[in-house]
Order: sequence, then structure tokens, then C-alpha cells
Amino acid sequence: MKKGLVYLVGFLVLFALAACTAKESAGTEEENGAANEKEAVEGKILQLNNGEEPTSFDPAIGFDNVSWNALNNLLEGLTRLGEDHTPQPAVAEEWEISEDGTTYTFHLREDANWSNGDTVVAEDFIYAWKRLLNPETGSSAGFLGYFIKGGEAFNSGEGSADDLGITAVDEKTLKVELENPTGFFLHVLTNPAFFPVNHKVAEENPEWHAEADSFVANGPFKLESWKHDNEMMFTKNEEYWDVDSVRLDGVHWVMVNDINTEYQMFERGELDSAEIPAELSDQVIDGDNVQIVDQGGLEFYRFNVTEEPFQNANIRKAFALAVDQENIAEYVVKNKAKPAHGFVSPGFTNPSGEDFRDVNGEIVSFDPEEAKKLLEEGMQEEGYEELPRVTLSYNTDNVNKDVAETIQGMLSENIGVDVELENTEWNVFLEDQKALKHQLSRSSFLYDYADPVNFLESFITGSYMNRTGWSNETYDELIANAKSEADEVKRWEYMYEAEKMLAEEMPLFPIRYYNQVEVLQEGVTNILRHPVGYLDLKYADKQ
Amino acid sequence: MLRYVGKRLLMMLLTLWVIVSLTFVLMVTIPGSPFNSERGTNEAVQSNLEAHYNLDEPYIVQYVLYLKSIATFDFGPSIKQPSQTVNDMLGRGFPISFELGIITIIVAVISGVTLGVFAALKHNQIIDYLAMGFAVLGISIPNFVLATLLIQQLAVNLEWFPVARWLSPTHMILPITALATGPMAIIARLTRSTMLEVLTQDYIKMARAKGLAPWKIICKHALKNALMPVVTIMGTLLAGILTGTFVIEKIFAVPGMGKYFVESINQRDYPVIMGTTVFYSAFLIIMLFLVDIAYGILDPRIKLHKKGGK
Amino acid sequence: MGKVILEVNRLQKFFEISRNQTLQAVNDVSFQISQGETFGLVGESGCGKSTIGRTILGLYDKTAGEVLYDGKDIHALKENEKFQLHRKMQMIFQDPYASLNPRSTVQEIISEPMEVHHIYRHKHEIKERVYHLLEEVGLQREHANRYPHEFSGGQRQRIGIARALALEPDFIIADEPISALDVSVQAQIVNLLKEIQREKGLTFLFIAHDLSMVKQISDRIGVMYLGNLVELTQAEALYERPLHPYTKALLSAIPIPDPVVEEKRERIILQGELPSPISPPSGCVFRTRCPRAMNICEQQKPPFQEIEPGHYVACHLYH
Amino acid sequence: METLLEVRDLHVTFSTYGGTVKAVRGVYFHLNKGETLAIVGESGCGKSVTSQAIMRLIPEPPGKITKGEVIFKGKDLASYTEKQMRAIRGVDISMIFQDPMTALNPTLTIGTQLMEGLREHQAVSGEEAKIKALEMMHLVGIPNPKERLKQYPHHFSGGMRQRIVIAMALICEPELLIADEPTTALDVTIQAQILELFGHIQATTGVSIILITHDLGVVAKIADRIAVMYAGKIIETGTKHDIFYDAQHPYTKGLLNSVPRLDLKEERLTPIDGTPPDLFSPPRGCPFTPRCPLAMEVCGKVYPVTTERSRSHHVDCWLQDERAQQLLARTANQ
Amino acid sequence: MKTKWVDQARQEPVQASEVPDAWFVWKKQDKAALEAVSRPSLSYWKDAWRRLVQNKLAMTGFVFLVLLTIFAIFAPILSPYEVNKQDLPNQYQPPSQEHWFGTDNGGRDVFTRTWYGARISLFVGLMAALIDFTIGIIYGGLSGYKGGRTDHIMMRIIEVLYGLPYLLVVILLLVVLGPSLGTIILALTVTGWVGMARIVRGQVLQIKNYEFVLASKSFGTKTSRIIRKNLLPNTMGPIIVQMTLTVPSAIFAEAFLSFLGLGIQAPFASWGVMANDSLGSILSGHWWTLFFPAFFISFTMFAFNVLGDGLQDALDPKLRK
Repeated sequence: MKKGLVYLVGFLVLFALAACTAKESAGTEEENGAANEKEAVEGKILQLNNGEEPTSFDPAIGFDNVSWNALNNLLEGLTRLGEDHTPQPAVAEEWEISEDGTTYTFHLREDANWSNGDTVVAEDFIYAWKRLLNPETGSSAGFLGYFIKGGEAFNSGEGSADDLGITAVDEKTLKVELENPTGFFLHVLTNPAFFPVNHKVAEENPEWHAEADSFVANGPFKLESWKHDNEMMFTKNEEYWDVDSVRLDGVHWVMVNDINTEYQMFERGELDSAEIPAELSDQVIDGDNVQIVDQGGLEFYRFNVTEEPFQNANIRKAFALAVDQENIAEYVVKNKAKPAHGFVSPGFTNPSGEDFRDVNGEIVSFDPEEAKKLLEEGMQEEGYEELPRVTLSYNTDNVNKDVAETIQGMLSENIGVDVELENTEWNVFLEDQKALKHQLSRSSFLYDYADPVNFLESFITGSYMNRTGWSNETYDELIANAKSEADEVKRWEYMYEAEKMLAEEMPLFPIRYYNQVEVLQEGVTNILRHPVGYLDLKYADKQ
Repeated sequence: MLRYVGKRLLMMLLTLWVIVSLTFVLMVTIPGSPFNSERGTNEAVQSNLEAHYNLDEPYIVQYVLYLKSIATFDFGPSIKQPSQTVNDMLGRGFPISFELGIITIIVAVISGVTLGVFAALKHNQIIDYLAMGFAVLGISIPNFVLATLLIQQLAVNLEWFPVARWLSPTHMILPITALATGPMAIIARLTRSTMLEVLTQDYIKMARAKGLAPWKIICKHALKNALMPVVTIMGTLLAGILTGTFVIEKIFAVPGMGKYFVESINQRDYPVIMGTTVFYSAFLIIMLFLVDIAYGILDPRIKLHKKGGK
Repeated sequence: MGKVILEVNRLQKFFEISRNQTLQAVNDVSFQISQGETFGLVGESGCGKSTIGRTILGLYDKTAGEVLYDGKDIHALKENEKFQLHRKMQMIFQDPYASLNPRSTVQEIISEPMEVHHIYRHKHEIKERVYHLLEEVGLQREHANRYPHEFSGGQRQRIGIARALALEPDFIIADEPISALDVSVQAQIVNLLKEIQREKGLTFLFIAHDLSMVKQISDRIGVMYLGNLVELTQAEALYERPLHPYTKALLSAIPIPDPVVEEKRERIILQGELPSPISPPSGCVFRTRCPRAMNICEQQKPPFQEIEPGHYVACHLYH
Repeated sequence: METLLEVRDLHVTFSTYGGTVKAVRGVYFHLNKGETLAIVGESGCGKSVTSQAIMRLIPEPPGKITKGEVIFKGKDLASYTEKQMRAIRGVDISMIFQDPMTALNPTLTIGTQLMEGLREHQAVSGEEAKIKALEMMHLVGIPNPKERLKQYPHHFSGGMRQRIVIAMALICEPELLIADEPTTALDVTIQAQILELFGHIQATTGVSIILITHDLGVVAKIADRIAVMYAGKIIETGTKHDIFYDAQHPYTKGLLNSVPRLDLKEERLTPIDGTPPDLFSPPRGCPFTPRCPLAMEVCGKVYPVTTERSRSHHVDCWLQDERAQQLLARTANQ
Repeated sequence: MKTKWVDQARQEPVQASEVPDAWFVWKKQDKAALEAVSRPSLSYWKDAWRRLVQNKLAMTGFVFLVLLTIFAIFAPILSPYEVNKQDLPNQYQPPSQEHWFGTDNGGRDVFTRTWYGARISLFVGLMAALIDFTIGIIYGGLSGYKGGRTDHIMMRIIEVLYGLPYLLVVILLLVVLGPSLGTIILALTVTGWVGMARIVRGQVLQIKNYEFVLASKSFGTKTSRIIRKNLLPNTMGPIIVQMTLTVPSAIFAEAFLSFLGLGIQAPFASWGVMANDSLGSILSGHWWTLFFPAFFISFTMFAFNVLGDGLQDALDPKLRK
């Protein structure tokens, strides 16, 4: 009797548990069905790893790499980066720019369609952009829309959607008014934040982007199946206007969040592309199957100029000059990382076709002798007998740690300063950095659009991105000009000037420019990566 | 009996409540916010978001709201992945983690007990030493090292198994091996020592005096008694395996719920933290309860409705 | 007989096992022990005899009733008085293996009560006293530095006795001091206890399940069954004229090491098992196994009355 | 009378951390069909080890039967393989252990444990086994046998458990039952019940019994012959009357004198002084020498020869020697 | 001559006549011999130690641990290399004359770092065990000794701790407090003491009912003295065994935390951090960077475990006779 009851209770609990999970997994089973179709997709399927689940396929929300890599191939904006990394016509077949450079009129392609057969209309963009800027949406990409007239006001809850400078002239014509003449606006438009949303679908089902079934694409691929946190299947979008250029039949994405495992899957042939773990770099990096592309961005360290001893520019410079970027790139980061001797990464060309970097040259170079001198000077200026204790902070990560350790070593060796290391988890790190609680902290920057001002404006007074406590009126002025000047040549002059100021004042010092390195299986070609921009599989091919 | 179960259930709810409250306190104490980002958003956007997730309410209101969401088992959407609800995540991740965990437990118990029994039967002989050497080795290797080694040797070099992911039985072999080795070793050692003790008991002598075949004595008389300590540590073991799944899931890209656990905290995704914690704790508590019941079934002396006595 | 030194009045000790289960270990027990007397308390396992001993010593709190030592209720004493009382009242335990701390030397074990009560000022005084005690119980001073496990059961029990004597008590509760020992050794211990009593004029409460041994040492004997005292009288009287059916059965169950006597003996074999003290039978607790049970036994609990001078019994047969 | 079992020169040792314990050191005895032999001795004298050695139940290691013959119905069990022994155990020879609380497996029902011996050795159906089990339960006097078969050991009191153990031992109708202190752990009234049961069983089944006990009282009623064991040796054997009324060995006498007699009035018990020897290093000569009130120089040097007082009565004691008798006489005269 | 007689009676029946007459005289009674204790006097600990020494495997573990400690103390001092001194161009050197265990990604000497790691790992392990021990003894002892309602409530609290997701607590702690040796030890002990408390409680529950404790109570001994003199010494065996198992599992757990990126503060590295940092070497073939820390984790685990097993056997009161 007792035993029977015991069994009964046991089963009841198990059953209750099973019931709970069964209810929740009901959705998963359908997805399983969809996933099984993947097996049915024949032909050239590229096997890729997305690392983890995309945050969201809602273009306004999915503001990160894991979303962009996928989204850039599912949706298409007005412009798309071409193989030369410049904006090319995409959904917009052609456009006119007003004399003053503040009004853009885009003409959408007649054959630009959604994967459900709807045509892509101007309203789709307006709907998407209004959503992007609507404070209710809570998009973290909202600032990108500030170029548009009324964008900032709307996003700050001060203006209204109606005052936005975007209008549908007709179904296939979109007129955009900007706050200032913005030379790189076409490049800005390649950002997934500006991708259109099929407003009919979205109005009917606000959660259209959450599942493969309801997702409508207008890019080279459509979303065939999506097993959350597990895998995704893209197939060629037959409705895409340029479907003939698409050579792959599909892309299969897995989500493997361990760099070693990813590489091992590549070795085993389960993936067509993989990142190279730093330890393996020396053995692999020179192979034929390695693709290396620059990435617009900078890893750097911020000083907190409100904390001792970094209120002194000479001491800041001494620290900066004591760090050997070459060695960090070669031995620590590896993978052909480029040591940074300036702040703006190479690859930005001025109107006359010269690279920003070449014009300004190497402005921060390793020089231990000079560093020692500067430190002495600085200490004298401040009357230090002994340098106050310095803590170097970084957010928890293996590479960050290695770099930090190396910097620690270099500072000790080159200028005899022993700093302490401190790592914190990213969220805390960021809060502390914003609150100027660090002295010397690791930072990184990746460009949102292809213009140096994207980076340079970070250090104006009061900028959210500043986080150094450094404030300089001249610099603020230079950047203001660089943002509003219609004359490109002049505008670039302002930017050269600004970067030099940074090197002079040194509220931060550069470590290295980013690059994108991957190994590819034999026969995999044309995977397109941009210095500023996102993974493009439109032209990719696999033997 | 029913009263006992009722009382236990009440106790479990109380335990759960304490855990939820503790978690909530810890959660609101940690600095950072789910809306922290490198680029920064506008204040209007921030406050809108906060209002949307009730983060602008006083803590006590948030606490009550969480309690409500737990009571209805509806944790709402994730803050970081707003198009997904916590229930979706748990519904997806849990069955897989459960599968991984349960198979691991089964494998660990079966192999551990077998190993332990053999070692006990061949006490102080070469088999004993081998089995225990193996067992100690099993406890000694960190599972992340073991997992990476297994992949490199068995999947990449020998190509016997797939490297990672969770698709077919062959995909399961490596992660389960990596995860089960530790618990198996613990079980083996425990089984061995209790088995050795049980074998000296009078009822074993009695069974021998009856002329029973050795295997019958082992299986019928000794094993069941030797298993009881194993059942007792099952709860702890289970908690360990659940923690271990996180590592294994990450390395083998198993889409279980381990990652939500860690990432939700890193991202300050409060509903997910709450949901996974409650779910995890509830699961663990229920498992501990089941272990108790299993113990009662194994050992008829345990009367579930009363404890102690003279 | 001297004056009454210990008086137990209607003592009750219940253990709460769970919310609705109470183990009635001792239920309404009364007896008196006079100075210099040995009072034997017998009964089968679980009848509550050890509980009485421990309750008298204050190791357990009573549930009801009173225990008067020298006229003072020991459960109502202040901490300090209680502490002083411990000097007068000592206990010898059943299991010579468990009653000595295995991590202490004999020296430490025997000197512990003296240290607790700060009897001697100097270490060497304590040491001398320990030697003396050891010799008193038939051991040697060389044994002082050894550990309990190095001794045989009988020797260990003697160490326990030495410890109990350390404070020169007036009253000793011996809780089954011989039941774990071998026959030949049992006699050693009983003789030792007798000797000590004679020399020091101690009062003993001797608890045992073995009637034949109790008879050897006791002046008066109380028989317990299931938490109740069923019979109490002079030792000889109990053997010669047992009144309670349980006492009779108990006496007849004890085998006599004499084949001829044994063959002639008529045994009363009690049927059935000891009922649980958690739910004892109504009325007379013995009625379920009593060969002479009557209707009234079920309904009414027999009073514990003096049938003959000094001979108490709780049985309806005698009312 | 037919001899059922004969043990010759049995030696058992145990190796422990502290060294080797010589638990049984050359034991001789025999048992006739249908009789009850009691082996009496104090704890640690090797009586339990002897009984387990007969059935070869000594756990090896640490135990080891180093020498000896166990002749059961003319065959030497000591030379049997483990498999052959299994066929003997439970079928021809059964055993009952001291503590009924631990001799039953707490996790199996009484029925299972009762029937498994039968089913192991005889090709019987479950139904037949059950009938037999019920019969045995009836024999040992357990009420409601049908329901009780389904219960677990913890549902039973000590006395009932011992009855079950007895039923278990008897279910295959063995010829020899070895009972190792079957009543020691029980209360007196229950002990009386069990002793009564032994008599009843022997009368019904005719089984031969080796009863191992430390309690001479228990022996007085049911034993036919008695073997007294001390420090791994049997020092005196004889019929019940030989031992109780004509005990020769000082140890046997001491044992008898130290037992209180309920039926007699005596002021003082006569204990045996001292402690049994430690079998790590058994003493030379007679192990009882240090405790013996009549010890002679010879006793500490040479183990005594066995003296046959009568066909049934044997003693290992130098006092039996003529010279000792003379010494005694001389001492008495002084 | 004498030996001929000794205990040979049964093998070669001695003729009584062979025994000299002179031996038939009364032996002098020796009272002392009667109560003689023949066994050597050994304290519990000495006896346990004697038994431990007999256990070869356990001694191997013990010797290893002693060597480990010695190396951890002296090796970094004797090594010509500084523990955190980088020499980037010299990275990933395989084991050689100069660098016995090779160099790591920073060109640092793995040998030196391993022994530094040993210091940290052992410190973490020992501290965790010590804290577990302290809390466990107080909590478990109190719970077991008080019994009843107190015990009930205290056990409930432990149950809650069991249900608490360990990982969550640890991550939260590390997030709030930041990684440091102290935080890590705190994280390891925050629920780690529960096991120890349970063992202590079980022991105390068992021992407090032993008669020697009652005996002590019976002459009015104060609770504190009972706990100190009677309970604790007798619970020590299993507690020590548990401690030998806590040390390696804390080292192990610390390794697990480093996998989560919650290891100790760089540039110092415990074995766990070193192993985790060089997981990729399984792929790249710089085996020495992973092998040495992993080997020492494993072997320390192994040593503590066999030592624990040995101690368990040695301290087991059941084996004493």
C-alpha cells in the first residue's frame, strides 16, 4: 500500500514535470519539422558558425554582430557595399542628392520584392525608420538616425514622427532630408538599422521577425528554418531582384560559442569557415586558405584625466610611448593584427583618394627613451616623488587579459612603473568606465559607418563615448566643423587636426587596428567582409 | 503518506520562495543594467525601456511582480532578446539539458556501480586497484580539459564522432562521456566502500549460509543495500552535473539551458535570471524529493510519514 | 534500613517522537530508596528502566511527577545546586566500549569529574587519586596512561566504576553495568560493586534485565513492564512469592544452570510480543500477554498497592 | 550412535593490522545424529569462528582455515570446492546467527528471503515454495503467515525475526543446524520462547544441533553434550551431566560457579579472576594458567594432554595427572 | 629443550610421562599478570599513523603532497625566472634545458609559473577547506548538539542552500566583488561548507548519544567542555577525511571558475587559470602549456584522494580492535 503510493507520487511529479516541458516544447516540435526540411535543401550549402543566437531579426533591435551577419544577407537596404567596400545601388536603383547635400531622393527598383511576393515600397523604409527612431521601440541604433532631420528630436521624445525628414514621394520613391550635409550618408544606409520592414506583414504580426515561418526577406537569402539557440537555414531568395548573382543554394548556420570547438569542427569539415584561435595562429595564418580583411576599428586604452596621475599630459604620453604595439600585435593578438600608431584606422580615403592614415602618419610610436623623459617631466610638473598607484582595468576576456599582462610588463620594463591589473565583468566594467571610476582602462571601437568622424567625435566634451574626463574646446570645435562642413576637403582637414590633437593630449592611446581573419575550406570563395560593414554572402560560392 | 507529501510540497514551496527572494536581492544588488551598451542610448529611450520592463518601479513592486510571474509560470519576454519569452527559452533548453543530464546520470550510475562492485568483489586485487585508479583519474581531470581532449582525439584525429552539437546519438557520446566521468568515479568509489561494508553484514553471511550462488548474493542482497548511499548523494551529484552541463554545453555547442544561466546574469536579463533560477531550483528541489522517495522505495525501513523514533 | 535518600513520586517521562506520537517510556512510577540500600530495577529492554535512571540523574527532563534526593526535587534545583548534586550522584553505564571516551587515556577519563568539580588544586593530587582509584577497582597504576581500547570489557567497566567513584558519591546509579560482559566477568563486577558498597556505605540503584544477577546484589527489587512498575518488594520475597503474573513469567523464563532442576521445572512461556510503548494497551499494560487476564484488566489500570508489608504490586488479581 | 560430523584439528587465523590472530587453535569434537551439542565459551574464545569454519563461511581474507578436517557424513568438507560447499550449505547444514536484527536483509521481504534458499537448491515452483514457506512459518509459530510473508524485517520484533531466521535455516530440511548464540540478543521471556521452539523443532524434525552459547543456563535444558571452549581450544567435553555435576577443568568449574543461581541462596559469587588471553600472542601451555587458582609450573609450559575420564568425558588439564593429584593431596594435608 | 613442549600436544601427542615431575608444583599467583595488558600502548593518532604508513598508495599521495608543498615554497625562489616576466619573442618554447616546462604565450617560464600556481591553488584549497571546516564545525556541531527544533531549522536552511543555484551565486558574487583571491575563496565556501556541516552534524548526532558523553554530563560537565573534550576529538576522523577531500575539490572548483573567466586576478595564475588559458594547446601542439598545470591539478586531486582514502581506513574506529 505504502509502496504503491510512493510510486504514484513519484510518477505524478514526473508527469507534472513532463507536462510542463511538453507544453513549452510544443513550439519546438514544429520547428523540428521545419528543420528537417533543411535536409531536403540540396545543392551548395555553406556551413557557417554564427557563434550564438542572433539577438533579433528586427532590424531596429538586432544591433550587434551576431544579428548583422545574418541580417545583412536576409534583408537589403537602399544601398549595399560592393566588393570595393563602397555603397552600391541595392533596393534603390538610383538617387539624387540636392545641391546642399541635405536632401536625398531614392528611386526604388521595380523588381525589388519581398520573399512573400510583395514589392518593396518606400513605405516599408519609412515604417522601419520611424520604428528605429521611435523611443518606444527602445532601439540602441537610434543614434544612427540622427543624421535624418528631426531624428534626434523624435528619438529623445521631444519631436514627433511626423516631423521626420522622410517622405514617400510615391510608392517607389523615397525622399530623405538630413540635418547636415553628410557625405557618408550612403554608407550609413548600408547599416542593417536602415533595412526596410514589410509594413503590411509587420502591422499584421508585430512578431513577424521572431520565427522562420513569419519572416519575410528582401535580401539574397530567405529564412528557411530557425531553431533558436541551435541552428538556422537560409535558402536562396528567388524573389530577390539580383537572384542570378547568388551562387549558393543556401547557408546553414550553427551556433557554436567556443573558439576551439569551432576550429575543431572546421578541421573535421563540419564548417566551411572558422576563426583562428590565437595559439594556432603561427601554424595556420600563412596558409592559402586564410582570408584576412581589415576591419575599421581600434583597440585602445583610455586614461581617466580626472584621476591622478593622469591629469598630467606628459605622464599620459609617457605611458603611451612605453607600450610597444608591434610586439602586442605580433606575439599576443597574432593573426596578423596591425599595430596602431594612430587613432583612425587605415582605409578611409579623402576626396583626393589618399588614406587618412598616410596623411597623418605614425603619430604614436613606441619610444621608451622619450617615455622615460616624459615621465620624469610629468612627475616634476606634478611634484611627485613617487607615482601614485595605477590600476589597469579591462573587461574579462582571455585576449584582453593577455594584452593587459603584456602592457603591465612593458610599463614595468620601459618606464619602471608597476601597475596593478583588475578585470571586471563587462557590464560592471562599462558602468565603472562611464562613471570614470577607472584610471586606465581597455576600450575598443568599431566603426558604424565609414567616416573617421565616427570615431573622432567620441572624445568631444560630454560625449557618451568619451569616458576619459578629457575636455577640450578646440577639439570640440574641430569636430563640430567636421560634422557640418559641406566642403569635404575642409572637413578632412578638421579631422586631421583633431587626430593630431588626440596624440598631443593623449587622453587615450592606441594598441592595434582590428582585422577579420578566417580559414576557409577549399573551394569556398567570395565570402565578402568589409572594413566597415557586415558579412556579405551574396556572391559567395562553394565548390 | 499523503500528508507527508503535502508537507514536503509545502516545504519545497517555502524553500523555493526563499531562493527566489535571495536571488532577487542578489539580482538587484549587482551593478549594471540590461540596457547598458557601448554606444549609449538616449534617455527617453532608456526610460521607455525601463518602464516597459517595470524596472522604474520600486523594488518591492518589482519583487511582487516577479513573484506573480513565478506563480503563473509566465516570466514574460527576455529583455535582451525581446522577441522570445523566458518560457520559450526554458522550453527549448530544458529538454535538452534534461536529456543530457539524465543520460549522464544513468551512464554514471550504471558504469560507476559496475566498477565499484567489481572493485569491491576483487578487494585488494589488481582489478580493484585498476578500477579505483581509473575512478580517481576520473575525478582528477577537469571536465573542460577532458572535453577538449576527447574532441581533439576522438572526433578530429580519429573521426569516430562528430565534434559538437546535439543531433543524433553519436553526437551525444562525447559530451556525455566528458560529463559522466566525474560522477561515475564518485559513484564507483562510494559503491566500492559501501559494498565492502555490506559484504561483511550478517545477512550476507546468512545468504551464503543458505548456499546461494555468489552472483545472487551480490545482485539480490548486497547491491540494493550498497546502492543506498549512492542514492543519498544523488542530489548533490545532480546539482554538480547541472552545473557541469554549462561547461559541456558550451564546449559541445549543446543548445541546453546552461548558457541562459550564465549569459542572463552577464547581460542583466532579469526575467531570464529569475526564470532560469526558479526553474533550476524547482527542478533540483523536485529531484531531491524524488531521491528521497527513491530512497524510501529502496529501503523499506524508511517510513516517509515520520522521521526518527526509537 | 536508613533514612530514605531518594524518592521517586509518580514519575512520568514521555518522548515526543513526532507531533502526534508520544513514546511513554516511564509512566507513573513511584519508589523510594533508603540510605545504604541497593535497589534493583529489572525489566526487559524498552521497559523504561534506563530512562528512569537517567531522569533521576537529571540527564533527561521529567514529564511529570517528582524526584526527591535528600528531600529536594532535583529537577527544580538551581544550576549551582544541580552541579553540587552531581558530586553526590554518579552513574555507571551499560556499554564499557561506548562509555569511555576512546580518545582519552584512562588517566584523563578518571580525572575528568575531578577536574570539572575542581576538587584538587594540584595535578599530582589528581594523579595520585587516579592511581588510588585504579587500585581500588583491581587495576594497576601503570594502566593510567593507556587507552580504553587496550582493555578487555571487564577492565573497562572497572575503569567506568573508578570514574564513578572519583567524586566519592553517596548514590550510584548502575545502568545495566554487567549486561555487556562475559559471565565470568559479570561476577567480578558484581562482587566489586558489593565490596565498594560495603566499604563506603553507598546507596545503589541497580538497573538490569537479568533477574538472577539483580538478586545477587539487591536488597529490594522493582519489576518494570512497559513503563510501569508492576511489582516491588524485598529480593527474597520476590523470588519466593512473586505475585504479579509478569514477575512469575520472568522468573520462570530464566534458565537455571542445572540440568536436573531445569528438567523438572515448569515454565510459563509468555505468548506474543512486547506491545509498543507508543501505543500501550489500555488498562493493565500486561493484559495482552497475561495468562490470567480478566475483563477488568482491559478497562482499568490496576493501582500499585501494598499487598503485604513492603510488597507492592499492580495487578487486579490482588484487589 | 552414528557420527554426523567430526571436526579434527581445526586451525583458523585472522590477519589484521595488528598481526595475526590465532582464533581457533586445534579444535576436536564430534556430533552424533539427532543430538544437540553445545559449545560453551566466553566472547572471543573462537566458538563462532569454529562454527563458521565448519560451513567455510570465514571471510577470506582476512580469515584463513590453516589446517584441519571437517568430516560430514564421512566426507571431508575442508577439501570441497566452493561450488560443492554451496550445495551443502542450507541443504545439509544450516546456520543461525546471533543477532536476528542484522541477519535479515532489511530490503527484501520475509517471503523472498525465506523461499530463496529453497528455490536455489530444489526445483520447485513459486507456488510450492510458498506452501513450504507457510509450513515453516507455522512450524516456528508465526501467526498470520500469509500476510507476514509480504512484510519486511523491520515489521517484526526481535523474537519474531529469530523465528524467521530459524524457519529460513530449516526450509531445506537440513540434517545439521548450527545455532550461533541464537538467544543472546533476546529478552529473557523471548529467549524462553525460542528455547522452547528448539526443543519442539528437534522433536518434529530430528535435526542435529550445534548450539553455540556463552550461557550455561541455556545449555542445561536442551543440550545433550557440551564442549567448553577457551582461547581457541576445547578444554573439556562431556555429556550434560559430566559437565554440570562432574566438571574437571578449573575453567569449567569457575564458569559454573560464576553463574548466579536463582534457585539457590548464596551470599557471594565466585568469579574467575583476570581476563581471557589476547589471541594475538596466545600464551604457552594452558591458556587458562594465569587465571587458574590451581595453576602449576607445568601448566605455563606445556599444553596438557587430553585425559579421558569416561567415554564421553574428556578434559585437557594437568590436574588430571597423577602427580598433580598427589600435589593436591599434599596441599590438602597441610 | 623447552620449546619442544610448547603447544605441540595435538600434533605429536605428548606423553604425560615425558613431563618432568619437578614441574608439578604450584605456580606462584601473579596478580599483576592477571590484569596485564599485553598490547602496546598507542594513542589513537599514533595508531592511525601506523596504519596509514602501511598503506602504500596513501603514502605515495602523502609524499607527493609534501614534495609539492616544498616545491611550491622553494621552487619559485630558486628559479632564475621571474614569474610574470614576459619575454614575448621567446614564447611557446618547448621544454628544454633552460625552461624545464617550456614557456607560455608570454614567453614566461612555465616551470616557475607552475610552482607559483601551486602556491595559489594550494592556498585556495587550504583556505577553502579551513573555512569550510570552521563554519562546518560550528554550524554542524550546533545543529547536531542542540537537536530538536534548532536542528530542524538549521537543516532547513541547508536545504535551501542546496536548492540555491550555485553557479548563480558564484557569478553574482564575483560580479559584485570583482575577482580576487578572497572572492574566489568566498565563492568556493559560500555553499561548500554545507557538506562539512552535514558530516559534523551526523557525527555529533551519533556521538552525543554515546554513553561517554552522557557520563560526562552525569557529573555536571559544562556544554563547552563536553564539546571540546568529548565531541570534537571523536568527530575528527571523518572531518579530517572530509577535509582532505575538500582541498582538492576546492582546487578543482577554482579551475572550473577559471573556465567561466572568473579566475584569480592576472597576471598571477592558479593551475586552473593556466590550464584554461592554454586549452587551445590541445589543438596547436604546445602541449606543455596545458600538460603541466593539468597534470598537477590531476595529481594533486589524486594524491589527496588516495590520502583521504587511506586516512579513512586508518581512522576508521571499526578497524580498531
